[in-house]
Amino acid sequence: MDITIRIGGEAGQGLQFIGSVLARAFARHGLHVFSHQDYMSRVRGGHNFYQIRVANQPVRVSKNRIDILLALDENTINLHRMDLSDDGVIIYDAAMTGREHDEPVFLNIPVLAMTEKAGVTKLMANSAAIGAVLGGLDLNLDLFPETIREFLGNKGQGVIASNLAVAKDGWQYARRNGWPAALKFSAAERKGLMLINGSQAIGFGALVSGCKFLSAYPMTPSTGIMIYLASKAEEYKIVVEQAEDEIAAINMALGASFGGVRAMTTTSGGGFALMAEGLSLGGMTELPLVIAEVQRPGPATGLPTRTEQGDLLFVIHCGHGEFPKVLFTPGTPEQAIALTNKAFELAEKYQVQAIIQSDQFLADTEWTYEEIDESSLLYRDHRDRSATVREQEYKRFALTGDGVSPLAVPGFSPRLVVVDSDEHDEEGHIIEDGATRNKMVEKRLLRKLPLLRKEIAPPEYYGHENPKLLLVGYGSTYGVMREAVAELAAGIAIAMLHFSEIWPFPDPENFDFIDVVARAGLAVCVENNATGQFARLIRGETGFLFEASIRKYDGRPFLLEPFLGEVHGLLRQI
Amino acid sequence: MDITIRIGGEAGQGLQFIGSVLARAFARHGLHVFSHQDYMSRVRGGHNFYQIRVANQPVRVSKNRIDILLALDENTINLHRMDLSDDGVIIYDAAMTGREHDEPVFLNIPVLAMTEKAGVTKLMANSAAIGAVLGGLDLNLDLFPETIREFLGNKGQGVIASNLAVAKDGWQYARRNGWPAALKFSAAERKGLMLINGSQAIGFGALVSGCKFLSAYPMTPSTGIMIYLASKAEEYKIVVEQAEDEIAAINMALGASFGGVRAMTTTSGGGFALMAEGLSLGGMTELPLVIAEVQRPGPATGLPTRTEQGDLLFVIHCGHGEFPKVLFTPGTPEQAIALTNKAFELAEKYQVQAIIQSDQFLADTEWTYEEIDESSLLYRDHRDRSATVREQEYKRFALTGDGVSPLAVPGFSPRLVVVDSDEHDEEGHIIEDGATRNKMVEKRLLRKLPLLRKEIAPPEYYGHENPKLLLVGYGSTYGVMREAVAELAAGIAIAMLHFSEIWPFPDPENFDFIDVVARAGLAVCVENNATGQFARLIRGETGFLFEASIRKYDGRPFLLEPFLGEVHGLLRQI
Amino acid sequence: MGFLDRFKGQEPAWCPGCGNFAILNVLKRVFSEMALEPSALTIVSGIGQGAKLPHYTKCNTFNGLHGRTLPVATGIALANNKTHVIAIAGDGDCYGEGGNHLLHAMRRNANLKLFVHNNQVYGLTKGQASPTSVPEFKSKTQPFGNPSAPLNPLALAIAMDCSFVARAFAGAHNLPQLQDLVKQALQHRGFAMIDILQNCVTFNKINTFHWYKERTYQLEENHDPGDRLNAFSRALEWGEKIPVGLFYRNARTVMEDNYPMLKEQCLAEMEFDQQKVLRKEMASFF
Amino acid sequence: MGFLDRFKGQEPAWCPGCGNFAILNVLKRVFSEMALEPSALTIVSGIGQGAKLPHYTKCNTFNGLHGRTLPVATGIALANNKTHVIAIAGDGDCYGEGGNHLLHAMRRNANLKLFVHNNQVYGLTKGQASPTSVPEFKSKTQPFGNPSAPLNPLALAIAMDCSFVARAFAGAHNLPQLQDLVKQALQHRGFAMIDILQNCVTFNKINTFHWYKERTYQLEENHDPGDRLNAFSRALEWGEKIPVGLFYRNARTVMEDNYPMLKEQCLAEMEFDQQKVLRKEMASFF
Ligand SMILES: Cc1ncc(C[n+]2csc(CCOP(=O)(O)OP(=O)(O)O)c2C)c(N)n1
Ligand SMILES: Cc1ncc(C[n+]2csc(CCOP(=O)(O)OP(=O)(O)O)c2C)c(N)n1
Ligand code: SF4
Ligand code: SF4
Ligand SMILES: [Mg+2]
Ligand SMILES: [Mg+2]
Repeated sequence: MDITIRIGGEAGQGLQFIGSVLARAFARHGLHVFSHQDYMSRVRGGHNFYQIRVANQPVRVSKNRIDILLALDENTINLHRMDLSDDGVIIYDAAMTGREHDEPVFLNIPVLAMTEKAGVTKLMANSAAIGAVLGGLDLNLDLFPETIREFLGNKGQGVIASNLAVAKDGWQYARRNGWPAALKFSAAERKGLMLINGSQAIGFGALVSGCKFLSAYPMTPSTGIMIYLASKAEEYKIVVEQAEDEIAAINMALGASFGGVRAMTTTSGGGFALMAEGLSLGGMTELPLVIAEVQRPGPATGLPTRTEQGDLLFVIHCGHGEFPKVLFTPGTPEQAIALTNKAFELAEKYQVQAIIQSDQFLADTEWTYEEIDESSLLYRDHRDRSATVREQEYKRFALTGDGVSPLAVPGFSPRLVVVDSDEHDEEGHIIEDGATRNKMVEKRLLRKLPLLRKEIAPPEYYGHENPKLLLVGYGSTYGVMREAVAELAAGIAIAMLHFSEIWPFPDPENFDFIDVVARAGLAVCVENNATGQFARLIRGETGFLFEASIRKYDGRPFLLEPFLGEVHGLLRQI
Repeated sequence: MDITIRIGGEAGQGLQFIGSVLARAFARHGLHVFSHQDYMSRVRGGHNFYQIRVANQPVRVSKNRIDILLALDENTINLHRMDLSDDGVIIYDAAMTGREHDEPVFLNIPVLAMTEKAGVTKLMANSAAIGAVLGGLDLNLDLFPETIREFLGNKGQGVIASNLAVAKDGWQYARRNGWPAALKFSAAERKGLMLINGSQAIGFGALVSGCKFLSAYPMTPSTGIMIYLASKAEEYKIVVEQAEDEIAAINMALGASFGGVRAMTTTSGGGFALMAEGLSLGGMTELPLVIAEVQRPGPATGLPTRTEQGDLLFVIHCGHGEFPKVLFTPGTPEQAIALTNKAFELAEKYQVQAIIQSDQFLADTEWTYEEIDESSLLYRDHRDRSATVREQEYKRFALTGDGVSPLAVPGFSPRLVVVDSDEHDEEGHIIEDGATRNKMVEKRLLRKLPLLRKEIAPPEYYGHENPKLLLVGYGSTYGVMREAVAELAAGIAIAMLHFSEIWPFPDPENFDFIDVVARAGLAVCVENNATGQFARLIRGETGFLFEASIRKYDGRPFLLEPFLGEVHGLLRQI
Repeated sequence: MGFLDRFKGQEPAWCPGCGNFAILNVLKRVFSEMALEPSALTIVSGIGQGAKLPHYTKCNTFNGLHGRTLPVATGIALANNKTHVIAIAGDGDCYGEGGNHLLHAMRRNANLKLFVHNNQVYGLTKGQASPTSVPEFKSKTQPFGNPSAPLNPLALAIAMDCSFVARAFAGAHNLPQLQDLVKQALQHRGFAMIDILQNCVTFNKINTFHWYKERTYQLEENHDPGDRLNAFSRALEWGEKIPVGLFYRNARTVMEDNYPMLKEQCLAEMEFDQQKVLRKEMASFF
Repeated sequence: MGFLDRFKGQEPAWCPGCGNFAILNVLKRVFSEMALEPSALTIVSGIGQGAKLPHYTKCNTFNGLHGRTLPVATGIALANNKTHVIAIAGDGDCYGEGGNHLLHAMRRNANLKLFVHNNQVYGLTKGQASPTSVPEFKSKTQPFGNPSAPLNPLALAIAMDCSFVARAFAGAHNLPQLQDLVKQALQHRGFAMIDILQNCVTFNKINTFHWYKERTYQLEENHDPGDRLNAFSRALEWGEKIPVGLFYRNARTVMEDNYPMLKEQCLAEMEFDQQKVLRKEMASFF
């Protein structure tokens, strides 16, 4: 079973609520979920939708074809009807959309009437709709109350009860009134699954890495991370401070890092641009810092609530002057958790800045897992907190073999911790002579680079060993490449190569992925941008020049069917 | 004749004055000059020097070996004596340095005593020193008064006269007291030469390109450009506004450009980093803007008064999202004038941002020319200032074949000029749909890119056609590569390839420079940085991987002899 | 043709009941009462809900970056004096991200007008605290309330000797007064700021329409906008009662007048003679 | 061992006669009078002449970027309360490039002290106008004088309700008073600002040592720093006579107290138990 549900309506009608409750309920029923969101940069009106793919087996990408269209307004019907599959159904409430449809594909469920009958607020019609979908799919309402409680928060028993009442009403109605038989799940016993989206994954990754300080300025689509950590701030004693601007955000975070705690800042492309100078400051002062850059289409304000992979080369080369940095580009929430943790580890171990680059698509997509491997999640405190050392015994930038100097915490011992944005000596004081400059460049940059590179894992390979067609990509295109390979494997020798640890560029020593790419019948570079930044990076680092690419720059993610179409197009060319 | 003079002392002792007056005087005497400066980030004390190479033929780089050391303090003697050539001389005033030297290489000139004798302020001792050098070199003082007037400004006749008096005194003293015979210029008739440094060249280039507005925040080593234009502001009606920060600087300049004038901003790496978001705004609004980025060693504050080529890849990839930009890297003041003019032309013709990247070395080096070709200097007003057009007839972002839409000036006609940092329609109003987004990306980016690339001139080639050794570089390494080739041409087949128009990366169509590099016995990438950014760029754009490189990252420029040493080292390896 | 048609723009994307609608209508009304042509107006805005305003009327528009409204407007004013330059910003836009530009725009006193849509919240990004949010304002990013004290824009402006400082409330009974202030601001030569209290029905449940309505009252007829000290003390009034109106005004030199080259013509009108410049300046290097 | 030895740092690179020497000495004296250990001090500075100060004494030091002193200091104060956090900035650093941070640092009222070396000029970059330069100040970048009106830091601070607002002059006869203010500031819990008038012998030929000396006078014994309005009016005095001293003080909540998690321990001292977090939070996703 593999069903796609699209919930559409105006901003403010509550489709966020319907979508997240359904996704959560499915996961609890042990069904696999993949959901993504498409919304405008406005708070009321317009048109948004929330799409959920629910199946018995893991799913990793959204489809274009939908089986259930839940329409909160007439506009949704007009916009999405053409995507409906043959045995699909359109659920709506004529009283809400203002128009009755009598074709068989329509199922008019009087959710508003149900709220009236129950004498509760119209808002609860959304619970009736949720109930209807669950009922139609043959899933019970046992888990409904605790699920909505999470979303309604401290609204009290009464509210939960009323919502449950109307949900039951919708549940029965759908079952009694000709819900398509094809769209049902078997009543098998299933273990509940973990449901997590990209924003939560980075936030959770930071939480389990001992992040104690987050300063950020709100910016879609990065704000979700800040919200997640703020929601845990009191329990786990984390300071989440909203800065006056992004420049303050990164400088505060560097201050906190200097002060002795694991710190982070989050933003999107425009805010990251404002942090460029601060990034360079982090490079010179060798302070650990983790930055999450959640991309949206640019340039400038661009399409604030949509998705793109347009900042890759900017972020890799960002900051004036030369200093090492780490860049990770997770493709799934699972990778996001592990790589956020690795970012904190490497940032502190090497005293560099580690950046996690995500995008609106990954941030908002929900994935399900049976479990997530915790064994790889490290926590090692690399700071020197010893209280006993004497003042004379410490030099913040002591020249060491590996270029990493002990990082002491101010006020914990008689030692003086001195950092300077100017070029400096071992103690951290301003210098101008060429000899010391050379030593410091070698220490902070040339010695660390090879060590950092050794820490970088090679790309993930999946599919046929001698592919006729090889899909190469990074970041949030993981899901679509992976499912395309699965789809087409039967027909042709196909594989994918996905990079989630991208800078320093992985060393082909252990796994010669360059050779893999070179040997493939046709290597195709897949990116969610217009200029092929990843292809340029690959050429710069390996010399390999891609002959084929699949690109998308309309602010939307790749959907499975159109993507398969492009792959077929390329196959014909071979 | 080819003589190198090094003037050393503390900040505030006036070596700036001595150096610039001498350089100017030499040029007026028709002698060729190359000068560079080495100064600390302080206003008084420390140690600075000003080095002038003066010769009968054009000179393009500084040497390590010096012929005349003019020491304003004892420290200078200790620091630089070892660089003195065999028949060199050290000029000093024991009364000033506080120590008498009696070895033959020393020439003690009592400049302070001369000021006392003339009953003028001690400051004028510097004029006596200037006089002494001119006298020693057998150059008359005819041009001295008008020359110092430029530097002393409106100080009045009296001051000029007194300075002249002590200068004469120094002039005679040097001639009468054993100035080395080897260090004299023949009294031949020579035509005065033009003397100009890198900062003036960019400022002058902007001036002759019709730049009407400069907003900038002071930052060494870029401030010279701002100062040059401010000095012309009243006469040529230019507004030079000091912004509160670099973010304001670039946004003001974009505002002025929107307002209908040619605008510019200037900064160094740290300030440029703060402009990253504004750069992206310029890309989205398609407003012409010229930016001069004058590099200093980073990261962060780094070495504020020194030189490096550390920002190449940062600047090329700067700004979130994808948009076209132009980057020029002049290697000489002559190139700086021409390329600044070309930057204004291209920025306005294609409505993009054009960046001129310089560095402290180029900014402060003075070069001499017999004349500079004016014919290439364009001025075409690409804005649409017509007053007659009707409101309905205008769309700021009209979709055109070449992607360039007419740029009207607000308030000059009933037309409405609407620009938006959000993705927009042809009129400039916010949109969110994918179809329009695609059209705009194609218009503003994909169509303009190839046209821009056609405008880019190929690199400059100089030397043997089939070189055993090929020096490849960009920007301010022009002079040292060029002279190294001249120097070694007799011995081996050597050549240089210099890039001054670097982004979009030049098209090898007309001149297949990639083939040239590939065919060379050994291609050596020369850069003033630690990580070989230019080599990485070349590989990314051409696939060519350099096997050899000459790099320097101590904050100092390449000097001729040590550079030749490195080249010889490489030759031995071949 | 009524002003609503002459200045009709795109369909607003604001929530029903948002205070921004009132501000938009007042501006349209003033433009037409002053018989201004759309082409005689330039509206610069940043990013935020209020900042979408220029798209909803007809005018030259520079809808720039979040927080950078004032430098853009300053550049336009210095280059081209053919239009009224109006800057529209939100409280986050102008007092948060763009705070530094506000300080220096007031110092410059260029001839432009700033209308701040102050809803004491970040609207477009869904309800975080803004620099003017009250301490008890809780949100998903401020679970313990706003840890920073709210900024008082009027006191700040008066301290910076801003040449025109006013506050209004975009509420029914107050619209004539807002309209009057907007008109005065457009007629004032120099930098004028109006802090406009605007209700956000969706995210600000504390400072609601009624909260403002109950508290705002008009400054007395005899309030002297020339008295800086008194203006400051009135600016400190904020609580049960909130005064609105023109707090302070002075006749400081306008920045443009400090630039001799702007005396006769604006930059955008000037001719450029490259040959003339070349001849003279090339020579100066010899 | 005298304070000059205990707090001896690098050799200052300032010009002879620079007002910064006096400020440096006063700080060293206060540190030793308060019997502070160097390790109990953290001095954050930006880029400028005054900003070199921490290198010239002994302390934990974060010499950051031009203009970004206060955010760094705020981050340190929120993470680690084991040292006195002092921010040293220039007038360009703090009122120009960093103006926005100043506004919001005052709103936050974190427990840190800001000493501004206000020489009314950009010293390190060789003499351009600063936000506090007077209108008649001409320079190579301001050939017609400063086109923007000078910023009044004290009026601004009082308008922002900064919890400790003072001015001093780093001149001989005034040093005991500067010393007293610095000590009071260090003892004040919250954000304290002292605007220190400092002569720049090289680039500021208008506001010279004598210019300050002739004009500055001590606020009256009976001046009440609790009276905000009066403090503001005194802050407006600038010209023939310039008052120095403690203008304004209040006891506003300190930011750290608005964060419940900072009650017992500072962040830097906290232990972290990864297993505990994993167990509980992983479950919350099911
Ligand atoms: C550099 C940058 N940072 C953050 C954002 C995200 N952002 C857009 S609007 C906004 C704040 C909106 O609040 P306000 O300025 O008060 O306007 P309102 O929506 O309340 O009218 C933010 C943080 C952005 N667009 N650019
Ligand atoms: C981002 C950035 N912009 C500009 C500069 C150049 N800069 C260094 S110090 C300074 C101003 C110095 O003035 P002030 O802050 O008053 O300090 P002072 O030297 O007068 O003590 C400037 C503009 C810089 N270092 N960084
Ligand atoms: S969110 Fe608030 S400010 Fe924004 S449109 Fe809605 S009501 Fe207006
Ligand atoms: S330039 Fe001025 S501020 Fe800087 S050290 Fe010299 S006197 Fe002091
Ligand atoms: Mg707001
Ligand atoms: Mg200063």
